[in-house]
Amino acid sequence: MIIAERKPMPEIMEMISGIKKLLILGCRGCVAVCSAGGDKEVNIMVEAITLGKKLKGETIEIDQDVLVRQCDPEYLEPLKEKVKEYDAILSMACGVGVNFLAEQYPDTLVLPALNTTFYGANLSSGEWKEMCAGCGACVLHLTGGLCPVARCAKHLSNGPCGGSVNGRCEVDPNTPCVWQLIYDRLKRLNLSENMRKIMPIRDWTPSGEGGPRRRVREDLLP
Amino acid sequence: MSDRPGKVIGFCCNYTTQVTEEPLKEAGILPESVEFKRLSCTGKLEVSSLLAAFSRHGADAVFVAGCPEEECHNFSGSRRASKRVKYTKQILSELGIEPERIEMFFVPRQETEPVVKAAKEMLSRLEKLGPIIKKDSNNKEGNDSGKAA
Amino acid sequence: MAPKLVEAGRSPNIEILTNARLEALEGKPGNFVAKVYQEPRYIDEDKCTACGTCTMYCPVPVVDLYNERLNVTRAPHIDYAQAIPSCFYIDAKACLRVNHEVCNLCAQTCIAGAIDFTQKPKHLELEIGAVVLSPGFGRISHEVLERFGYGRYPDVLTSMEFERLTCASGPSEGHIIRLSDHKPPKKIAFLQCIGSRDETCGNGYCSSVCCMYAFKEASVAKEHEPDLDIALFFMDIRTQGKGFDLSREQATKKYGFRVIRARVPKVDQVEGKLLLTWTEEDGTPKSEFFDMVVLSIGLESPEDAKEIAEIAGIELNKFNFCKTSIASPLNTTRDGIFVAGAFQGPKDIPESVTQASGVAALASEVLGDSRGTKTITITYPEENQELLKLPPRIGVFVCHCGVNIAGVIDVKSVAEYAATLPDVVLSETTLYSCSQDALRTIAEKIKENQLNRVVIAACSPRTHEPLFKETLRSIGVNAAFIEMANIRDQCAWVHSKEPEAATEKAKDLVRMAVSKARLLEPLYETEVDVTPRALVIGGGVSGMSAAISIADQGYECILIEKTDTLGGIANKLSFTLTGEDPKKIVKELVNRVKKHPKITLYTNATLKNLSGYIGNFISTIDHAGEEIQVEHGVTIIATGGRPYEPKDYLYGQSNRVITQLELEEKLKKGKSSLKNINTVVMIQCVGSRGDDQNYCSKVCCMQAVKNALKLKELKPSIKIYVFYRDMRTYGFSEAFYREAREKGVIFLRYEPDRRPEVIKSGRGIKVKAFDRISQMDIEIPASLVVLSVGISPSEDNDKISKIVKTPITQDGFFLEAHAKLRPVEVAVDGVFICGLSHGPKGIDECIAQAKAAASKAVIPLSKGKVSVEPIVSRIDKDKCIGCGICVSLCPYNAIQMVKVGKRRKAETISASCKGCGICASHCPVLAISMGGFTDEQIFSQIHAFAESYLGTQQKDSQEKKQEQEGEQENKE
Amino acid sequence: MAKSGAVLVLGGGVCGVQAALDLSELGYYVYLVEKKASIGGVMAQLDKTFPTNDCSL
Repeated sequence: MIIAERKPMPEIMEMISGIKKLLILGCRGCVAVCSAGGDKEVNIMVEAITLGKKLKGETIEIDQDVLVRQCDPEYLEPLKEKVKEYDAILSMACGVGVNFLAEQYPDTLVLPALNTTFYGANLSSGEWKEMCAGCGACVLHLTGGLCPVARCAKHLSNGPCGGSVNGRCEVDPNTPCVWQLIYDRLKRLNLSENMRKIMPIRDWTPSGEGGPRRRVREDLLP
Repeated sequence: MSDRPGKVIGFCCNYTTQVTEEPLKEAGILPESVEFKRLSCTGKLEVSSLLAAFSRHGADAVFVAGCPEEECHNFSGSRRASKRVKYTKQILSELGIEPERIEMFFVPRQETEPVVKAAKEMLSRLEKLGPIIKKDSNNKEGNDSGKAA
Repeated sequence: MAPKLVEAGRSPNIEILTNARLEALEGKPGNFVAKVYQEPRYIDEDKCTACGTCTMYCPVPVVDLYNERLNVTRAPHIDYAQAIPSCFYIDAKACLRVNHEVCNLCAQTCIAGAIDFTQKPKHLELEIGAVVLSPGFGRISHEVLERFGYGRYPDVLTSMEFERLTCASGPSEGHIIRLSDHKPPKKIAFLQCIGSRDETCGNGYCSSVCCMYAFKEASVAKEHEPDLDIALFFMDIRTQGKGFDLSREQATKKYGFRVIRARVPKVDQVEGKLLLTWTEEDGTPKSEFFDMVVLSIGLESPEDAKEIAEIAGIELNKFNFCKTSIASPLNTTRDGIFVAGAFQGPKDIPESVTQASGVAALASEVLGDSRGTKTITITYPEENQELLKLPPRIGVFVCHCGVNIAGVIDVKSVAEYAATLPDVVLSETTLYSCSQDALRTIAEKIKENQLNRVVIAACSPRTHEPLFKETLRSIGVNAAFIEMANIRDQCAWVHSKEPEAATEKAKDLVRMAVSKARLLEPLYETEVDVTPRALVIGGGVSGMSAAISIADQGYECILIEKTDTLGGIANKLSFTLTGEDPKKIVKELVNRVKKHPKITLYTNATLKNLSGYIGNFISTIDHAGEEIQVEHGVTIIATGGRPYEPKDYLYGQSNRVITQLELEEKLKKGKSSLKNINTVVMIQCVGSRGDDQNYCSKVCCMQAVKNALKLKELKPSIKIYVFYRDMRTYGFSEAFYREAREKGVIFLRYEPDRRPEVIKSGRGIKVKAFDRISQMDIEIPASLVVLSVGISPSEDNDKISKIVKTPITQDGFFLEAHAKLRPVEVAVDGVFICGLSHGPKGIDECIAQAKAAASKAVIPLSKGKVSVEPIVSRIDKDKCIGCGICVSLCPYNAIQMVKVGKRRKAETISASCKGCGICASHCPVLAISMGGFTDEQIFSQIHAFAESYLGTQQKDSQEKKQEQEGEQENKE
Repeated sequence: MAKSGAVLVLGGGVCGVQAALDLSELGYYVYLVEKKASIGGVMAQLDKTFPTNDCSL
């Protein structure tokens, strides 16, 4: 799931200064689950902006809506005409949503309300953790399912760096060293041998280093 | 306008107090500018409702009165409410509003006196803070700075 | 009640053991041995004069429990001035001498030498034949009261505390004040059901008395402070007793009470002001400040209920009250041990008094033969003939009645004034002239001063004169030598705002009494033999129960029933709420009646005529067309009642509309009777509470709950709606009301101005009503509409009232002699009432009342003689011209014509005469005079009254002249 | 064994007092056992009585 978080209010207020009519658009996808851009957060944003504007003695007309997903054309289609009425859309989706809106509504200013951060898992209500970097070359079969790319500060492929102390990461001691975790897990699974396998030098092309990625499946195309 | 300390909205849980404010106002215990809103549980409170009290309902200060943390009728309702109050404080700060304008009070159940005390505490905070929208001149300033930015 | 207490205190056959408790009870009915432990009073009852000096000198303050801890007294004290025994006692827990052997101040100051620290606890072993348990009730625990702010907020009071506050002799001398600031409150709220109808404190029953006393306390408060704003908070208003609804409505109207239908969950205080918040019927919240909150506390089982049960070997019910049954409401689970009053279940004073008389009958049934074996007969000294020869020597005693009189009237100046009146040789004030010590003092003063006329300026002769007469008799003075001036009820109470004028009026009243006293003549009681047989009219449950009791107590009883079957209205019942079988109850009674050798039963029999008087009645009975004459000493009216016949709600027009009794009949057949019946709507108060009959029928709520539960038992899926005004499931029936709600019966309240309507709808019917909670009109298609019809008085009551010459109320039920204290007696001596003839009530209450009537009826039978009050009419046969006017006017059949020589002359039947004086006022030749109220006595009072206007100079000559005239008239 | 002509009444409130009076009138000797120092019970503490507002004592 994509994890995102609300931008600080001053940044948002800054973005929308001068905007008279605003559509705040939420998304019921990942950002709803990570409580950054669902219905509830849209409501909060509406009130926060109204209050912020009131404080400045300005007025703003705000409409709000929440789409099932902002990353699918079928959900954006119905709004196509309506969005023209607005000076701007404040998207509360992840960056994908913002991009996609911008592409779909060429004449409308689209602003991001969130900072999109990572692919993560819900640890509990209100706590998320990065688990995948979307590198395009999965090695999880070798590492007991724990990703050294996403979860090692240095993206190391062949064991921990010299800074791993007592199973903690050198970069952030609050984070466990993923290589320690991988070691413990392989041992438990009687796969310690895996540690001995030397991983080849990583090809970073699929990770986006080769430019924006695109995937097509012929069998599915219309 | 400038004389009034400002409006206080209190969100009270059903179990905290079912009091209606008319007799309190009639008895001169609370000024007209205090308003109670009753909820089935403060756990029901949304951050957006707390913000709306300021943005739409003209509150200059807001308080939430819920059951003592360990005695909440719905176990964790008032604890949730206090977290939401904290988050609201953060948003207020981000918007440049004094976070003291909103507060959570844990009060013994079914007692009105502590709720009245909470309202009075907010009123006394307003004595210092003044209304949330400063006088006209300030408004203009705000406007100008907005434009300038 | 004071006269009863004094009577008990004076009775040689009642041994009052105070500070005592029962420790063991062994043996069997007829021969129990009770071990009683009695703690010492440390003050000798025979010596104490109740002067109060000991209290003044004692250094140890103790809270005054009699005044609900609202003030303090000292270790030696008396609970209240009129307390019986009228002897102080020492609170052993507080006394320094008792606990630490120091002090002794009180003993040194007691002039009478009554204080005796050598007293030791006593272990008594009493041989008794039966036991009556009447330990009363306990108090709702502090913990429950605390929920309502009691103990935390000073202006939250219990109803008992409020009672003491309103009492003139209470801690605030009758001023209603807030305990917080000692200022009078302006707004008072009464909260009902505190500790009652509350499962959370284990009291899932209704206390049955709080609704009444709340209205009473509110009324008293308004009398004290007319500007008070009073709100009363009720769930249901349960004033179901006889005449109670009417009184409540009148009080509500007169005093403008705000009656609010809500249960206030708690009392709150904000900045020293009491705040109540409640939810209105339509769900809206409301808050209001009050200056004072009175908690109407319920009745709980006695604190020592379990201990009593263990010692007495009896069982308790689930609420720790005594376990009884509908058929035997006064029997415990152990033979020979009976129960009465609140321990049997929460109840009010009239019902407690009724049950008290009832248990006396039960004990008497068991002990019959041994009657009179242990009692002592009082003998009065010979009357002092010397006193009669002396000219009038009048003693005047002016009573303070605590502050009741002295708070308004300057009693000292009244006494001083009385001393100046002719023939007055002694004039004094007394604090409470009705207290035992005061009576003793008065007796001594009479002897010392050779008084032969006594004037008591105090309260009403109606309640207190017998006491003073008794005092005179006990020292050999004719009981007629007393005159009372009612300076309390007729003066201090009604002129409380004008003390000076009231004092003057009191002087007038005393002068009038003195002037009459000078003319008092001795009167002599006569005794009449009693025919040892009773007549019971009505063969229902009440009549049969009364007859059996009288017969079991050893006296003959004639039972007449107008129909051919015994059982009356109870024959129509198929179930009871508690699961007992009413048919079985009736059957057992019928069997006992039929088998009892001392009962003569006449069915198809009605009373045609009744003559005679207590001890000597002669009745004419129409027995299946044949007239029989019977002689009997007492009469019990048990004419029963009948179901009200509904005129409305499509009754009679649709076979889907029936009454509760008809439903019961139907349900007897079991589940099959409910085929196609899926929705039942019950409507309460059909013909009751101002509909057609202006009273509450008391049983219909229970009946509805009973039948609803039966319906649910037979067919759980059935939907039941009950439209009610107040659910009056008082006492333990409350638990069944709760059960009905838990089982899904829906209770909807209606106001009389928006009654539910039954309308035809196609082939069926539906009920249209306004739902007060949703504030919407609703329609319920009903398979069956069941009308809870009230109880109507028997159609015979009117006729019997005329034959027996005892009044019925405007509702058509027989009027008791005193609603509280004489609930089974009527205006005519020797006639008693019970059951539905007295008013609507349940079977158990009917049985208890029947026993009470039997008890009262057996008293004259067992004594064999009745003594007749001498205040009766006397006919001067020389003057009588035999016109017969008096005979036709006498309301009590107390005058008969006799032949004297050749002439017809009127003659009073003293035993029947009530001393009303109607005959005397109509006699064309002034041949009739009233004992104690002769014309000359009355005229002298009138003239004495006029004196205050004529001036004192003229009075003597006027009076003398008048007296002479009077005498002349008499001579003529 | 002959039955005793005495009755024990436990509790001296209005109910117990009335029972005692009636029993004594019926010809039985009564022991009225009261745990407090005086009889009268709660009724003696009342000021007035419903519905007539008569003096309770």
